[in-house]
Parts: sequence; structure tokens; C-alpha cells
Amino acid sequence: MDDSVHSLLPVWACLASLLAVPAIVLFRREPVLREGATFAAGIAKLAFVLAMLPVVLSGKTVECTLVEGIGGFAAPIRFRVDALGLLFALVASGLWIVTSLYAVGYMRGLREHSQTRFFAFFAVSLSATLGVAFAGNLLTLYLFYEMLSLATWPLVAHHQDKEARTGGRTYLTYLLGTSIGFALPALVFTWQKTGGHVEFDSARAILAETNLGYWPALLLLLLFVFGFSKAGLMPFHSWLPGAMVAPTPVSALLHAVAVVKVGVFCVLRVVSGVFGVEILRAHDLGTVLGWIAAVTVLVSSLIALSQDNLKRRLAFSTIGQLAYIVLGAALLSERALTGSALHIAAHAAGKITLFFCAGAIFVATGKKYISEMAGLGRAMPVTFAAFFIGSLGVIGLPPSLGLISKLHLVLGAADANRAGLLVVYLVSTLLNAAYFLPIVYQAFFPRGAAAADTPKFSWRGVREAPWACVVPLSVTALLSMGLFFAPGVFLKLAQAFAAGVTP
Amino acid sequence: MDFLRTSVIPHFNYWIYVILMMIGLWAMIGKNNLIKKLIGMSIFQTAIILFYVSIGVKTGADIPIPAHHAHHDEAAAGAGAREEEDKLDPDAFANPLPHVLMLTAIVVGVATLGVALAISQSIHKDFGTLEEDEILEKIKASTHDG
Amino acid sequence: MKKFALVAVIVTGSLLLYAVGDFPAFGDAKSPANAGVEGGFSVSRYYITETAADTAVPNIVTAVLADYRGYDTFFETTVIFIAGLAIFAILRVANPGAPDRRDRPSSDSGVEGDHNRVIIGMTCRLLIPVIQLFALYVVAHGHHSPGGGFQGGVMLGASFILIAIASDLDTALRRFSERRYLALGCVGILIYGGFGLLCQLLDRHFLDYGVLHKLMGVTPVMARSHSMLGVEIGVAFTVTSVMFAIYANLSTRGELRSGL
Amino acid sequence: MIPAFDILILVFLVITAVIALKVRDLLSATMIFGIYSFLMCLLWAEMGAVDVAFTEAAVGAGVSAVFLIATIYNTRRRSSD
Amino acid sequence: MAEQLPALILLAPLFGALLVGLAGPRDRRVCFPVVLGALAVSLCSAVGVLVRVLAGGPVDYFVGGWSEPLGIGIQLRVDTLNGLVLVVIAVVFVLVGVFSIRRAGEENTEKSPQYYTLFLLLAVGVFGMTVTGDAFNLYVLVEVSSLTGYALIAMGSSPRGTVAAFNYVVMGTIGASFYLLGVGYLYMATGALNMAQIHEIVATTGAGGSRTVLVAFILILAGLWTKMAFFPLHGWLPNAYGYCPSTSSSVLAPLVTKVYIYVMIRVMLGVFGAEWIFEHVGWTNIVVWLATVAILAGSLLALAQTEVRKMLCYLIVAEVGYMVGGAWLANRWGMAGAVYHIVADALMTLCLFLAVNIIVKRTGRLRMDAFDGLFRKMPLTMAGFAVGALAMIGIPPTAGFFSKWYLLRGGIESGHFEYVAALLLSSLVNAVLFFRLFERAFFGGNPAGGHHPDRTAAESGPTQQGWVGDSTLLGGEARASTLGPLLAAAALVVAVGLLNGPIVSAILRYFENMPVLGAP
Repeated sequence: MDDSVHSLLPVWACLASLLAVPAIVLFRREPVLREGATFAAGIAKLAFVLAMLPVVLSGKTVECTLVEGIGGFAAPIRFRVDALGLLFALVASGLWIVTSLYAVGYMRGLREHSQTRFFAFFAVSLSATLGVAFAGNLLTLYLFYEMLSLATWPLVAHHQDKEARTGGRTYLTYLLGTSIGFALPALVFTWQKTGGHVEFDSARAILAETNLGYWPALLLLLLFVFGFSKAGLMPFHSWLPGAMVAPTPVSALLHAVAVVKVGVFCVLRVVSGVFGVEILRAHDLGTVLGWIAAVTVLVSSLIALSQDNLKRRLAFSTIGQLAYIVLGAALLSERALTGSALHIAAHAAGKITLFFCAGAIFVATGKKYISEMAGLGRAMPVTFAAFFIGSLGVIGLPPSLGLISKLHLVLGAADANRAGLLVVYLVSTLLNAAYFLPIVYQAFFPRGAAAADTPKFSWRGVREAPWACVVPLSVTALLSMGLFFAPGVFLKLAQAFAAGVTP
Repeated sequence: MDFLRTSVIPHFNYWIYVILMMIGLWAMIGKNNLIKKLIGMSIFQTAIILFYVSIGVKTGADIPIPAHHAHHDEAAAGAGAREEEDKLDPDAFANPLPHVLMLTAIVVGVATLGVALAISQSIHKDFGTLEEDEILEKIKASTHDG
Repeated sequence: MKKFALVAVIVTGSLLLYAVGDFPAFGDAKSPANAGVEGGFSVSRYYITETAADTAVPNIVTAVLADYRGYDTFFETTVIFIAGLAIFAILRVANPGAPDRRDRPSSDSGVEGDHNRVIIGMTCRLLIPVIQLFALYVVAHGHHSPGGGFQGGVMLGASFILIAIASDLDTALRRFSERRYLALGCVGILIYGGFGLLCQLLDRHFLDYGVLHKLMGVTPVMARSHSMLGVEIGVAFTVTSVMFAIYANLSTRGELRSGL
Repeated sequence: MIPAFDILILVFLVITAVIALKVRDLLSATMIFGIYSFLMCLLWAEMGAVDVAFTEAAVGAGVSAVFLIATIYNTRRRSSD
Repeated sequence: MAEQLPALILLAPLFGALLVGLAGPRDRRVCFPVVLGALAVSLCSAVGVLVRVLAGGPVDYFVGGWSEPLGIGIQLRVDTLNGLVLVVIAVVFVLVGVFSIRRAGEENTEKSPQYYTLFLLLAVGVFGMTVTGDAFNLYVLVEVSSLTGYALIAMGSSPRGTVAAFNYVVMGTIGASFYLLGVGYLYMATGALNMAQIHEIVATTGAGGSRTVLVAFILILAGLWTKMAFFPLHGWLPNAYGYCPSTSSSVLAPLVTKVYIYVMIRVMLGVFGAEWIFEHVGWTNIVVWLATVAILAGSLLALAQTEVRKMLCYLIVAEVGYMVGGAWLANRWGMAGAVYHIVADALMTLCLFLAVNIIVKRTGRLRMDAFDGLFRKMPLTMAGFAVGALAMIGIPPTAGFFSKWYLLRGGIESGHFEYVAALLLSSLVNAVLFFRLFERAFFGGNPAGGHHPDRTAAESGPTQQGWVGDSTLLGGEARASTLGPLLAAAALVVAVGLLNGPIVSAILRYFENMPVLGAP
């Protein structure tokens, strides 16, 4: 962790998609070129991120200072790429390419309006996401966090109808409200306490010396955790189901990968980089955070069970899974932290597949409700197969990366001697299975009245979504499965992160 | 009575200035007619001038034009006057500084009055009245219509 | 509103009276304002004792007004100019329709009957030259007696107002047209500022008249005295024209046509 | 101590100020305000502020009153308060 | 020549005004070059002075050459504090000057030379208020700027605007007179008018303990608060700025209140002294509470408005609360935040007012529906507006974020959590306000709206795809002369945000010798 490499790579990785925006706007009359620009940027971005991989794997960090000493004091706008950041960046930039392909299929399939705006803001959002991933201090983190909120708002409210506007309003109200109302004061307070040293690890060191009392520390922690409400911890979760009015590619990438993961990523950063395991253990703050997360896990899973709208069910499932990650962080053991970091990747791969499937079903049949989907598996076998694999990943069953991450989390809970939280994990896994598997089962093996309507399976009866939708969802499903067998890079990054922050 | 002798009488000027100023202020805020408000404004401003002039008063002092009384013809004599003027007793002449300041204030007052009168004529052109309550009513009516 | 006014008045009044008890006695020559704090340096004492030596002007008020604090007076003149300009900007209508006097209640008029007009006209005819002459005297003699550019200017302006009242505005405007008074207002400040600028061109600070002795061929002290006269004339120009401009616009609602 | 003459003027000042604001006829109010200004100018002259007094005489009692009258002539003479 | 710079800042517009006044009525074409030339000279002088100040400390200028003994003449003094403010004022004037190139002619057809004269004289007034080192001279310049302000608001206004102008005159006169009275009290207690001298006397002699000085302070403060529209003395502002001609509101709204904030800080630090105020008087708590109330009231009243310009006016009221509160937090962070916020707020208010004035003019509507679908029709104008709005909300990296940042720091350091909470709440309210407009701008004006999966191919062809509906990218845009200043202002908002480091450290250096504000 000590030695760092100075390089402009993080900046380029972050800018790649931003630079594509003018090209996207310029080619607004040439859809092919426009989407070409998107893909080019995506590939460039992934390449930049990958270029940093060897450095980070060798235990170093990549650093780059953009604006020296903002405020004239100690906190410049600075990028610092460590294992956790790179892991997240890798997930986000990798999945962006796939999602772009999917978006092309989805948007064209539905003949959506304002596609240029859509792709432009999509690119901006990705820049902001990587900015968060690479942020070297709290200020930079906050800057890109806000940028992400604003850049995704036009995407959420894309449909421009009443429902979309309401969703958009809820979205902004929650995100901006909490970030300005909670995170900003927490940030200023930290700045105050540390005398301007909000670089992640130095902040931790200084905060440890200042010896915060229990209540101030608790307050600060809660301000941060609820302030970064993209993490969807209850009671600040309801923006997420509301935001499901967005077109599915947006839901897929932003609400399974970028936006919500930025939330938990920020929480992980705060827990590991600002407070540090020692302080949290000393004050026993992990328990508080853990139980907040545990309640979120259970409640959201129960709500998910009762949802008939597929995307809403996925949304509540996401809330639960995010809380898993926060819960892992709250356990404060090395293995739990590894599991948390790894679950970012695992859940991303699984959930994006599920969203892709939901979108593909909608494109192909216009159906949104689970009750309408009985027997659909015979018409869309690929999609539902992928849905099944995705569910496995989210539930944590083999063969999927989800199993590995959940295993780490559960073992971490055992390490930390927290039987109660361990039980939460187990119960919620059962609930996950209960709200996902019936969908697949019903799709392939309908019962009752639906069974009568469903024709027998035949290849001619297959009515899949356009190939641009089906290919991405197959890719992500395979990815989720493949990572079970070769979790190498992600696991190493997660372990490196966890080892770095636990004593 | 004692209060009157010890604190009001020695400062009678100041008491009156406060009273005049409050009369002016009351008219500016509370009067309904715009012209009355402006008369109040003038009273308000002259009260402040009275205050300033009162500061500069020295009992038994002369007006601040020394040569006017002492040496009419030598006034312009520059260096010649210098030696004599050195002996001037500063306590024998009223403090000129407040007077200078108040000349400026009077000018500002009349300028403000002029502008305010112009605006009130303009209001009269638009609303046909100079009573504040009637103007407000007409504004309210026009916003309801439009 | 009245209640609010009452509250404001009571609060402010009691605040002001609260301080009155602390004031130095009325007419005290040793009060801080008149003699400085605890015997320290006093600006006003300096003016009384040093004006003659510094500027050779007997009227201390004029000296302070036009020289020591000439910067204030410069802007005071600007304020007057702004007022004239503002009233022009607010009220002046360029192309007034047909003169419509019906809406004016005639009983409000200060002028009654034609026979009065003759008397008033004759009186003014006699009075106005005297007033104007006296006004010029006031401007010029401000060094030695109360008066100066401002007072003289007001009187000069009043004399034109008197012409307008005695006959009508058109008569006055024939003598002092709109174009002329607007320009003259500028010129007055230009004269004042010109003195200041001249000093700057001679590498001194703004309004540092002493340096003008190079141009005037007198001692620096006398150069100050003379410059003050020049400056007062500038003030008089502006004040004269603005006073008349304000009256002309106010009395005719900006139509500049046979008003009051 | 303040001379009795001053006290007299000061009292009259308050009276004229109140009347000027109380009279409903605006033209009369202006006239009374002119008297107020004139008293003020007397007071200042008596206090040794000759320049100020001179200016007030020219401005307060003279030009200001004329401006007010010009406006009243163009608007309305009566006021409701 | 370098020595003349402090005077040149205001003399250039003054002589420019006279030139316009003389030559303008004969030939209108003279006006604009003269205005711009004079303001450019001001800007260059202001920058020059600031550079000199930063290099070699405060610059003094004695009008009339009366430097010895101190106090007999009038002193102009430029230090870091007002050097900064001067530059900002000059920038705003130059931008609004360019903005008004054609607008002034349109809105005041007959009187554009007079308009330009008044415009330049307003510049004289605010520059003069900023550079002066004399308490009474400040009053004269307050009147210069106020009278021009009254005229700019009343000329060519709607009937409501005229009524507002009258109220403004009355309130403005009350404010200025209170200030004048306060100076009189100070003069009575100290016998001096020069700010530095008064400061010395208040700090070193017994005069500081007298009731007279205390009342003087209250009066001056009350006067300035009236002038800066500090709640509840704000009544004149919203209507006056909401209904006046667009060119006038563009320059008055960003500058006037901010200059009075500067004057308040100058009076606090330069006349009474920080020690006297925070240790002897020590009403920090009361004033910060007042500021808190002002912020909340301004924000909530803004929320209740239906007209965009009036909404912005109430936001100004809230922002005034920010700055007054910041200056009264009694520590250097709050003070630095307030000063930095003067700079930031001037620029972002300028940005918003320019944009809204363009939009109101284009659409002819004053209400929120003016914004319907504007991102499509006027993308550049809306981009400028968006930058200003984000700065108002406080999104990094705009200047608005950093000013709020320092103010928050100050609030937390001094333990005024009510102020901190109000600041955050007002940010949220701003977010609601502006996103209401963004939403309209993004999605409005499309009554059918909605999601059309079944839209025919023809409809969703390439012409529908771009976010620009017209055949050219900037088809619906405003003129370059109005758009240029707006975009420049937007760029400055971001630039000042990014450069907050050097700016704030310069301001903090200025407070170094004021131990009461906390050690560096």
C-alpha cells in the first residue's frame, strides 16, 4: 500500500466516456456512428482500466492529482486507484460495453425517442461512476457522487410522462436531499476534525488519534451511511423502486451496477478509509450499522415477495443485496470485507442479467407482470435460462460468483462471532430463492389455467427478443457462471482490499 | 422633574431631533398618501441634519468664517495671513466639519425628493391615485384579472 | 402598517434616546467631535487653525467643502446630476399627445385669472435680474461669506423656475432649452472633474489643486483658492440646470409643455 | 445650556411637523412644511451654521416646496390622511 | 500612472458617463463603445490594483493630496478584501454592458443615452463604495448608487415596478439615513470620519465603551441591513428587481446586495474592529439566529413564487442571510466564506438573471411555464442557466459549492448548528426550485409526452432523435451579444470554484492579524 505510481491512466479512464459525448451529439443523425462512438469509448475505457490492473495487483496504487490543494489546504481533487476502486471500475466499465449493446437493441426495438440524449447522459454517468471509483479523497468522492446523481436524472425521467416525472422527482429528492442534508455536513465535520486531511487513509489515521466520542462517531457514521443514500439502506430506499420507470438498460446498468454500487462503494470507503476498523470496533459501531443493514435485508426481501411487477421485485431484491454488502462491511472482519467487495461484482453480474431478461421480455411481449409470465419460458427459452442463472448468482447458489461472495460473508459473520447476523444471511438467502425461483419454474412449467393456454415447446414457437438484447444477457449470464470457476482477478482484488484495511 | 433638569434640558436639542425624526419615520412607514410619506421623509432627513449641526455647536463660538470678522481685506493675502491665523483659538469658532457634511446631506435630500416625486407622478399616471391602499387594491385586481 | 410603523418608531426612538444620556453636553467645546478624543488629534480643530495657511480661504466651510473634502462634494454634484437625469428618465415623454388638461382639477392651480398674471409678470421681470445677479455673487463670494456654488446654483435655477411660473414654461424653455440644460449639467461636473483630472495629469492625486500653480502662475496656496472658485462654478452649472430640469419635468408630467 | 429662543423654535418645529403631516389638504401641508424648513433654517443660523442655514433656506423652504407643489398640481390635492 | 489606479477605477466610468451624457443624445452610436471602453479601463485598473495589493500590501490614495495628518482629507484604500470585490464588480459590469448592447435600446427606446449614463454612474457608485476609506464619503457614494438604482428600476418599468421603485426609495432613504445617523454618532464619540482613525480610537481609548458608539453600531448595521434586504427588512427587493427592465435587474440584482455585504464587513472589521464587535458587543448568537431565519424565510418564500424572476429575488434574500450569518460566525472560516460568497454569489446571480432575462424576453412569459422544453430550443442559454442553478444549489465544482463549504466549516467550528442546518435546508429548497424548472425545460412543452413504444417509424426517425428539435443546432438561441456574457458568467462560476484555493487563502491571509477570528 505504501508505494504508489503516478500516472494519468485514471484520468483517461474517467474521461474516455465524457469525451465521447460531443461525438454522440455530433452524430445525432447517424445512429450507427453515434453508437459506434459509444462502443469505442467503452472499449477504450475498459482498456485503460485493465492497464492499471497489473500495477494494482502488485500491491501498488495509481495516483494522480487533478487540482492541487483545493481550498488551498490539504484536499486536492485527486485520483487514487487501489484494489477496491479498481474492482469496481472493472465491473462498471466491463458491463458498460455489454449494456451499450443491449441498449441499442432495446431502444431500437421500442423505437424510443431522444436516443441521443439517452446515450450522451449514459456516457456522462459512466464517467462519474469511474470518478467515484478512483476518488482519492472524500471531496473528490462527493464531487463525482453528485455528478452521478445529476447525470442520471434525465435517464430516469426519460419517458417524460407523468409517472417518469414522479419517479424522477423522488429520485432526485432522495439522492440530493440526503447527500446535501447528511453527507455534506458529515464531510465538513470530518474536514473540521481532521484539519483538512480527507485523503482516505490519512483521514483514518488522524481520526483515530482525535479519539471521537461514541455519540459523535455514531452520528458521523450514520450521516455518512444515510447520506450516501444510493446504497438504498432503509428508510432511504424508496427512490430505487421509483426509479424503475427508467428504460430497462438504465435500470440494468445504473440500478444494478453503477448508481447503487456507487452507494455501497461509498459506504465501504467511509467504513474502511475514513473510520477504519479500529475505531468502529472500539466503539462497537459495527453492530449498529449491521443491524440497520440486517433489517433492510429482511424487510426488503419480504416486500420483494409481494411484488408482481418484475422490475419492482428486482428493485427490492437489489435493496436487500446492497444491504448484504453494507452488512459485510459492518462485520469488520477480513473475510466479511472480502465478501463485501466481491459481492459488488457478483451481484452486478447476476442482477444485470436479471434486468436484461426483464427488458427482453418486455421488448418481445410487452409484459411487465410476473403473473403474466407463466409459460413464457417456452417462447423465450434463452432469456429464461439466463434469468435462472442470474437468480442463482443473486441467491448464491452454484455455479455462480454469488456463492463465493456469500460464502465469504457468512464465514466473515462467523469470524466476527455474530450469530444473529449469520442467521439473517441464511434466512434472507431462503427468501431470495423464494422470490426468484418460482418465476422461472412458472415460466417453464405453468400450472392451472396458464398451463392450458401454453403451447408445447417447439423451436418454431420461439419468440425471442432482438439479438442485440439476447446476446448481452447471455454474455452476462455466462460471465456470472464463468466467474464461479475462475474468480481469480476479482477475488485477488477483494482480498487485497480487505487485507489492506484490517489490522 | 429631576429627570427633566438633568437629562432632558441639557440635551434638549437631541430630544427634539429624536422626536422629529420619529415623526418623520412614522409618516414614511405609516402614512397612506405618497406625498405625505415624502414630506415625512424630508422631516426625517432634516432631523438628522439638526442632529449633526447640534454636534458642532460650541457655546459662545463664532461662525466658522474667521476673516469675515477679523480682517476683511487680508483674507487673500496668503503668507501674510498665515502668522496671524496661527493664533486662532479653535474653541472660538463653531465646528465647520458637520456643516460641510450637512450641505452634502441637504443636497442628497432634495435629489431624493425630486426622484421620489417623479416616481409618484409616474404612479399617478398608471393608477390615477396616490393613496397606497387604493394602489394596492388596483394591483391586486389586475393580477386577478390577468 | 400603522401598527408596524408605531412599533418601529418606538423601538428606534427609545434606542436613540438611550444614547442621548451619554452625549456630551450641548455646546461643549471640548467634546470629542469638537476637540478630538482625550486631547488627541482633532480634524475639526485642524480645519479651524490651518485652513488659512493651507488654502487662503477665509470661509472654512467652503475650504473644507471644496478642497479637504472636495471628493465628497464632487459626488454630491454627481448626485444632483443623477437626480436630474433620473427624473428625465422616469417622467419625460418624447411625443406627448394633444395637451389634455381636463383631468387636472383647475382649482388646484396656483395661478388665477389673467389680470394677476400681468402683475406677477411685471414683478418677476424686475425681480429676476436681481436674483440672478445675487446668485452669481453668492457663487463668487463663497470664499468669504456663506454661500458657494450650490447655493448660488439653486438660486439661479430658482430664477428660471420663477420665469416659468410667472409666464409659462415655454418662455423659460426658450431661454434655457432642454438640450442646453442637459448638456450644461454634464459640463458642470466636467469642469469639476476636469480640475481633478488636470492634477492627475500633472502627476498628483485627484483634486490636489496645489499642483495647478504651475499653470496659474501663483503660489500653490493661491492655486488652491482659485481652483476652488473654478470648482464652485462647475457645481453652480450643474445645480442650476438640474433644478430647472426637475421643475420642468415635474410641473408638466414630463411633457415640457406649458405646465404649472 | 440652550437659549430660550432655541427652545421656542424647537417646540414650534415639532408642532409644524405634526401639523404638516396631519393636514388633509396637501397644498397647505406643503406650505406648513415650508414654514418648518424656515424655522429649521433660523435655528441653524442661530447655531452658527450659516452655510447650512442658507442652503436650507434655498432648498427646503424654496425649491423643495416648489417641487412638491408642482407634483400636487399634477396629481391630487386632497389626501385621505 | 500605477499610483492613480484606485481613483481611475471610478473616474473612468464617471467621465465615460459624462461623455455619453454629452454626445449620446446627438449620436446614439457613441454610447456603446464609450460604455465598454470606460468599463474596460475600470476592469484593468481593478485587476492592476489587486495585483499590486497582493504583491505589496494595501494601496492608499489620498484625494486632494491631504495625507498628513491622517483624516483631514479623504482616503481611498484598497486591500485584499475590496480588491477582490472590485474585480468582481468590474467583471459583472463589463458582462452586463455587453449584454445591454441592444437590449437597452429596445427597452428604453428614446432614452438609451440616459440609460447608459445612469448605468455608468451606478458603476461609479458601487466602485466608490468599495474603495473608500472614509465613513461619510461612503454615505455619499451610497446615495450615488441608490439614486441611479431608483432611476434604473423606475425607468421603463411596468406599473407594478414603479410602485416598487417608490417603496425602494422610501426604504432606501431610511436605510441610508440610518447609516448617516450612525456615522454622526460615531463622529460625536470619536471626532473622526476616517475609518482607520475611528477604528484606532474605538480600539484604544475609552470611547469604545460608550453607549454612543454602541448605538452608532446598531444604527449603521440597521441601515446597511435595510439596504442589503436582510430579512425582515427585505420588503422592497422582490418587487423592485422582479418588475424592472431586464438590463437593470441584470446589473442590480447581482451587485447591489453584495456590495452592501462587503460594506458591512468593512464596517465591522475596518471601523469598529473585530475585537470590539465579537468581544465587547458579542451578539454573535442573535445575529446568526437572525441570519438563520433570513435564510429559511427567503427559501420558503422563494418556494411560494410562481414567477421565475421573483423566485430568484427571494433567493437573493436567502443568500444575504448566508453572508450575514457567515460574517457573524466570529471565526475566520465564516468570514472568509462570506467574502468568497460575495464573489461567487455575484457571478451566479448574474448568470441566473442573464439567463432568465433572455428567456423571459424570448418567450414573453414570466411564469415557470416559460421554461417548457427550453433545453431543446435554447440549449446554450439553458446550459448557462444550469450552471448558475447548480451553483445556487451547491453542486461541486461550481463556486457555490465552495462558498457553502467554507460557510459550513465556519458554522460547525463556532458551534452554530442552527445556521448549518438552515444552510443545508436552503440548498435542498434550491434543488427543488431549480429542478422544477429543469424538469420543465427538459420534458415540458411536449403535451403528448409520454412513452410511445408504438410510435411509428416515421415519427421516431432521425429528426426526432436529437435533443435539438430544429434543423440547426442553435436555431432557437438568443443573440451572441446576450449569450456571450451569459456563457462567460457561467464559465467564471466554474473557474472561481476551481480557483477557490488561492482566493480563499488570500482572504485568510487578510484575517491573519485579527486574533479574535481564530489563529490560522
